[in-house]
Amino acid sequence: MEFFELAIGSIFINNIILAQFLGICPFIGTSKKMETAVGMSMAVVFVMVMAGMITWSVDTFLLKALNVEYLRTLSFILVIASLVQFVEMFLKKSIPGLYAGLGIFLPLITTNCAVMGACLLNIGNEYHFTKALMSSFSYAIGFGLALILFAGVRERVNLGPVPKPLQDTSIGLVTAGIIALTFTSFRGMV
Amino acid sequence: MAQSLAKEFTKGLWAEIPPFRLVLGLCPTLAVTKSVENGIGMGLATTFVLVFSNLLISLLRNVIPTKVRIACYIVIIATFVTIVELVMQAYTYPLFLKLGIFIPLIVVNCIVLGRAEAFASKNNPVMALADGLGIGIGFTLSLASLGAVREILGAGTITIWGGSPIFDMSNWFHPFTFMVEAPGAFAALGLMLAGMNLIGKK
Amino acid sequence: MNNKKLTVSHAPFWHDGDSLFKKNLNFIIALLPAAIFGVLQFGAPALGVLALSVSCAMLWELIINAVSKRPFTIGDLDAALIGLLFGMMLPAVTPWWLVVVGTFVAIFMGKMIFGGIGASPFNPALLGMAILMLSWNMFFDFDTAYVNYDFDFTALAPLVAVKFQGAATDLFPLSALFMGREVGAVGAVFSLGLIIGGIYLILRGYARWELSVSFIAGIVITAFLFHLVNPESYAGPWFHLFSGYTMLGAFFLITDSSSSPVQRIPMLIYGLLAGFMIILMRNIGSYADGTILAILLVNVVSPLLDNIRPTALGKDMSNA
Amino acid sequence: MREMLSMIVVLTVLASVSGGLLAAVKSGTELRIEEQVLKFQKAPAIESLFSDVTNDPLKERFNLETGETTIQIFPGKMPDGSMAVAFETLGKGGYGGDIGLMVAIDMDKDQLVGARVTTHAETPGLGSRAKDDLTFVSQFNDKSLDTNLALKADNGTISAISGATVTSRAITRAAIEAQTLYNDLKPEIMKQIQ
Amino acid sequence: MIKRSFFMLSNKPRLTCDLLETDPEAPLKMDVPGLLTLLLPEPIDGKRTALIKKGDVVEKGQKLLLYENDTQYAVSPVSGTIKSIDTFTVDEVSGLRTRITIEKDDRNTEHVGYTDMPEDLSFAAQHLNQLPGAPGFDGLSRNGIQLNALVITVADTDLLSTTSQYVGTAHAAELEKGVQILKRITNLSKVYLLIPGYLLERVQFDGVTVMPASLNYPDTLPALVMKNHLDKILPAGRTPEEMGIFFIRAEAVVSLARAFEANAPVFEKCITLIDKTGARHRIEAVIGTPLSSIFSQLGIQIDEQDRIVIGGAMQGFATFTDHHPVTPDMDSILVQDKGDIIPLSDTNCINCGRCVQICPADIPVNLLVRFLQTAQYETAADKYDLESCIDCGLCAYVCTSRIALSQYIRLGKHELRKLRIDA
Ligand SMILES: Cc1cc2nc3c(=O)[nH]c(=O)nc-3n(C[C@H](O)[C@@H](O)[C@H](O)COP(=O)(O)O)c2cc1C
Ligand SMILES: Cc1cc2nc3c(=O)[nH]c(=O)nc-3n(C[C@H](O)[C@H](O)[C@H](O)COP(=O)(O)O)c2cc1C
Ligand SMILES: Cc1cc2nc3c(=O)[nH]c(=O)nc-3n(C[C@H](O)[C@H](O)[C@H](O)COP(=O)(O)O)c2cc1C
Ligand SMILES: Cc1cc2nc3c(=O)[nH]c(=O)nc-3n(C[C@H](O)[C@H](O)[C@H](O)CO)c2cc1C
Ligand code: SF4
Ligand code: SF4
Ligand code: SF4
Ligand code: SF4
Ligand code: FES
Repeated sequence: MEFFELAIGSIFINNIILAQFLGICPFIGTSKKMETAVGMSMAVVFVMVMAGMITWSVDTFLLKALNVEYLRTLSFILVIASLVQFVEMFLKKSIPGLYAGLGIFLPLITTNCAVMGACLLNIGNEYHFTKALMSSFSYAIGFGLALILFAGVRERVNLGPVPKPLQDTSIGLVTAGIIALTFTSFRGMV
Repeated sequence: MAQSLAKEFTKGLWAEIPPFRLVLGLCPTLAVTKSVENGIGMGLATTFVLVFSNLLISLLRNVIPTKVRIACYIVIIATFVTIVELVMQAYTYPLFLKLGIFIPLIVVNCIVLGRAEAFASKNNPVMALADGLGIGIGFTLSLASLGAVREILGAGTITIWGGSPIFDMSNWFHPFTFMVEAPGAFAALGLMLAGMNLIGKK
Repeated sequence: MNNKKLTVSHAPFWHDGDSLFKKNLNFIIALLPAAIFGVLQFGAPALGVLALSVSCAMLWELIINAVSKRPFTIGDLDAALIGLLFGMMLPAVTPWWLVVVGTFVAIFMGKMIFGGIGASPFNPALLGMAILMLSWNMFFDFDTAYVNYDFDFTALAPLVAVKFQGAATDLFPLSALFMGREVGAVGAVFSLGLIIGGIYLILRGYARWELSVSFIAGIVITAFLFHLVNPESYAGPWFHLFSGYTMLGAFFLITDSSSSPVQRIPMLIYGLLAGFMIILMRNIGSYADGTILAILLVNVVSPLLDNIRPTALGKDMSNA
Repeated sequence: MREMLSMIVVLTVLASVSGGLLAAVKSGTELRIEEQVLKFQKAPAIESLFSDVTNDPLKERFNLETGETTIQIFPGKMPDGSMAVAFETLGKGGYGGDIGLMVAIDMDKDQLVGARVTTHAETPGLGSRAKDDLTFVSQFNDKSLDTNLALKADNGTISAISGATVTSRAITRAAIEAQTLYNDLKPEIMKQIQ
Repeated sequence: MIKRSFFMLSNKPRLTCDLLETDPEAPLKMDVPGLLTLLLPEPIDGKRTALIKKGDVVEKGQKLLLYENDTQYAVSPVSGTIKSIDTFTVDEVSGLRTRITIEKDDRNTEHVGYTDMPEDLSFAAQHLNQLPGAPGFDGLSRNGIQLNALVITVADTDLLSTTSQYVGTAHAAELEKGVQILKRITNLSKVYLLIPGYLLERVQFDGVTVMPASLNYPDTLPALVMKNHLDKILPAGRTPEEMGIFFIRAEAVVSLARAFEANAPVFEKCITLIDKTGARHRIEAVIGTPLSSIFSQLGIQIDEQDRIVIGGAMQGFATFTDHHPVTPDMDSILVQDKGDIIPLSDTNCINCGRCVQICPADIPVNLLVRFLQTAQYETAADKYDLESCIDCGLCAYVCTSRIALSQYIRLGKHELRKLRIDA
């Protein structure tokens, strides 16, 4: 039940994009086409879960143990960057099919506030390992959900006669805002 | 030289001003601009990191091997971010609380790494400094103006660093709270972007 | 050989004569019973809110058309309908500036910036309401709104009362709710009138029955399940159906065409989802009524749902 | 090989310089940061609760271990000579997350001195009234420890802030937690204060 | 024009084809005018010298060919002199035609060469392709097509026309003869007769399988006939001929029988004409007769901004000139007063869903139109079923926003073909 509430909370109520403002750049950048949005979502789920587990371990067994928590930012970003590099290399060699799908999104993820942010939130909330894992996964699902819903609406909006100055990013942001508004529906539910 | 220096500096203030022209660094832009004060604070923190990391990366550009350049940039940037984090915690604690997680996240701010890769690694330190300063100040101005719009409409007042408001219309105006909430952040940025497009590109 | 200028256009050369004007006019006509009832019950201020809302909405559209140098579109009555719906969702004592600002938000943010009628994936009136409720929550508190009124029925907003005092619903007999004997928004209280108007629209083919029926089904099923689990705290399905914005939602908000899917199965899913979300918000969420946000939420899902559709004739066939 | 070597050298040097620099900055700011946390998060609430104490609760603070967490206790000497302690609890499930509540308890009378909101992320003008406007928290003043501190809606004694039931409920949760915590810790505290 | 009914729960307007009277009158014969016009579906090539030129004297029945080895030709319906040859545009997607104007003379000389017409397909394709009813024998004899069934349509494909119903029943005996000839020249034994049920008793002969046609529009369109009667789904973007099914109008079959009987081509085209008041005229005019001549003989006044629709209200086209000639495939003419024309608009789709509910091909027209309006033709075809459209026009007929949907669709198919040719 606790995990269920955590999942609902992280996916809907504290949605990482729409409520926490993390990962907005890829949210705006990869939502013009549904296929891109789906690809990015899958890549984020993959990386966010891996990063969540590794950074939690680094924090608990290294930083806290050595009492050097101020190195958290530095070590987390290095872990995430190397993880992404490693995943990229691994996929390229072993699963070229998946690499073709995710490959272009992987470098984007290094500089994605959502991945780093989710890791920091896990630590900030003092989750234990399973909870951190669960929370990373839920945040990633929330990211994917928001991105895919947004891509659907955005494709539709971009087909309409949007006035010139508002076209593309501008109307995209306003649309995202309205989607964020609709997500306030879930407030208070857990 | 002087001319191109000025150009590198001023491009960040209009032609390539983030996040309007360079649609990057959106997370802090949206998250912390509930007020002018937060906007300026975030902008300055980012500028600090931008300037010093640009400078250092430019200085070391011939030493850093290309294969591990991203890792090196990240180490440099993260170092400055942590310094900012600690210093703000020690000296501007209330602001640090308001900016929260977005201070450590400067490390993944697409603008910072973007400048490192696209500019600092290819130009001399003076140029890199001008570029970092220009982009940083542009970013600060953007955040401050977005913060101003949101604070005026969303709170009816503008208050900077304690004290009494420097602008106040709350006696007749019920705040349009939408503007300081998450949805309003997106909408305000989107509409401001449209306004900039209307004024004209470049 | 004198050559006359003939009209040259493309097939088909017939049209069944329907138009946006007629569609919107029929929506407005169907809203009238509930609107008139609201005016009778809440008096002149209610009429003032409705009139201001309709005229402001049309004026805003006119101004925006003029400023953006696009053709004038108020002739299709869409702005009038948005204004009327918007006004009907407000309490009768809403301050005038709130109506002015709200209609601007609805028309500008909900319609014009997307490119006008049909281009917006959201229902403009609902968007205006949601933004207003988020900002000026205190003006939408029906308990305090009508303190200066003298009613011969319980002057408590039913949903708020049930939410915070439990489902001791004998204060609100169903018959009273059904006949609009409750405090609430100008045009949303008179369930009977809304149902009549809604059935008129469905019979005339201007509202799609799949949307209304599945929406109501979603509410009834979800509310029934909650009620079954805990009848003390959760009111029964009929109470939910006839209180708050539910009936306005079922026939006039969920049926807005631009923001809803058009294929049958997607329409059914869409309505069910909206009904489910409303009861979830009312029973375990932060809001007393969830109609407005729930419908906006399913607006977001609508483009995805529309991809569920039958295979077109001869699609993807090889040379068989 | 040369390239490899240079890569390793550069990275190592960079990382150690960075580590050293950060360690230096850290140790330079450490004390100040601790002071700031006290000053901005706890001090206003404590000063407001212990406005007329005769000692300096901030200086005399001590830590107590309870299970896996550590709580900071701020002891205060009341003008009438009785001892009081203040400590912070977290109320789960506010509108914008958990809400910190500083609760002061008079140890002789076993009753609350009062409570103040420390940290929150509630809506400005709505939930934030719990901190800015003392009407709500002043309901806790002088309540005896066996009072039911839940909201009236939850069969307790506290009236919710209108329009902010969620915030109010989270705060009452924090107050109730403070009651139980105090009951568990009272002997320990007594020992420490001696 | 059929208005939206007041109550419309199902959203399906019941558009039924017009019925033939129980005792139909014979058509009114139009006089042959002094000047006739023929349209050749191939533009003149300015760089080549044409085989025919202004001033040439032609005989009745003479085949007029632009260039050596062309498959497209016209047949002069009278003896006379060619007055002009120029280019003629039908509409933006149908492409260019060559217009040949012939001044009739009184020689009444017939072209020789039709005596003992051989009963074979290539002869029919080379000489009889312009018979009334536009048989399209060239399609039958095209290489690479394996035909396996013939469908003779006594039902009309558009709403107002009763031409096929009339010719098919009034000349049932000649229809039977024509069918025998067709069977012989095509070597096909599978022959279907598509005929509305109420006309069945008027046409009775052996050797064909009767398919009772529905009177609901658009059930008589080939793709739907194949689906409903032959259990064959026409793949998107294909023609029935490519799938081995050959559709031919009853009038073409009757004309074929007559041509073999007379050992000469025939030129009298039967037409259903609806005037501005909605009154129906059945007329018979020689191919090439300008419509203006028909209107003046019937006393129909054409004013500025009126609309002349050729080929049916749902699928036809509006001509820009009232001198447009009678062509072999012209089953109906509709004249609309300018006051009765509902202008289409260019607003946005409001997702009302009526097009989707009515589309017989199950196309998501509401989505399709967005891609067409933004000129994304390939996406429209790949994902939103552009090529499944059977051009019935119903979506545009019901569109609440009055979007010119059919126009977008036709243009889309046209552009798509160009894109594919370029690729
Ligand atoms: C914009 C907005 C902000 C809100 N902020 C808070 C809040 O900070 N605290 C809270 O308890 N409820 C908050 N709510 C919830 C509503 O005020 C309301 O549902 C409340 O929970 C119950 O209202 P009541 O206390 O007047 O009965 C907020 C609602 C909205 C629309
Ligand atoms: C165009 C216009 C827009 C206004 N918008 C607002 C508004 O958004 N919020 C507001 O509180 N007052 C607004 N006002 C101010 C009101 O006219 C009036 O001053 C207000 O109702 C007084 O507030 P109070 O009576 O609630 O204190 C607006 C006035 C005008 C003319
Ligand atoms: C006050 C008013 C009421 C109308 N009521 C209806 C109506 O109930 N049903 C309808 O189809 N049209 C109604 N109309 C529309 C017009 O009578 C007319 O149909 C419209 O202008 C377009 O007609 P058209 O079919 O000639 O284009 C109404 C118009 C007005 C001004
Ligand atoms: C975005 C938003 C949407 C809301 N939607 C509704 C709604 O649909 N119905 C309603 O009665 N109140 C709504 N409220 C108001 C809220 O539920 C409030 O608790 C009640 O008005 C309390 O009386 C909404 C508030 C916000 C901020
Ligand atoms: S044109 Fe021929 S087929 Fe038509 S009615 Fe006259 S005679 Fe019969
Ligand atoms: S014309 Fe319209 S209704 Fe007819 S098949 Fe094509 S898309 Fe469907
Ligand atoms: S009928 Fe017209 S307005 Fe309605 S869905 Fe179809 S295209 Fe859109
Ligand atoms: S593509 Fe369309 S318009 Fe062009 S010829 Fe084919 S059916 Fe006619
Ligand atoms: S600032 Fe770019 S993803 Fe957050």
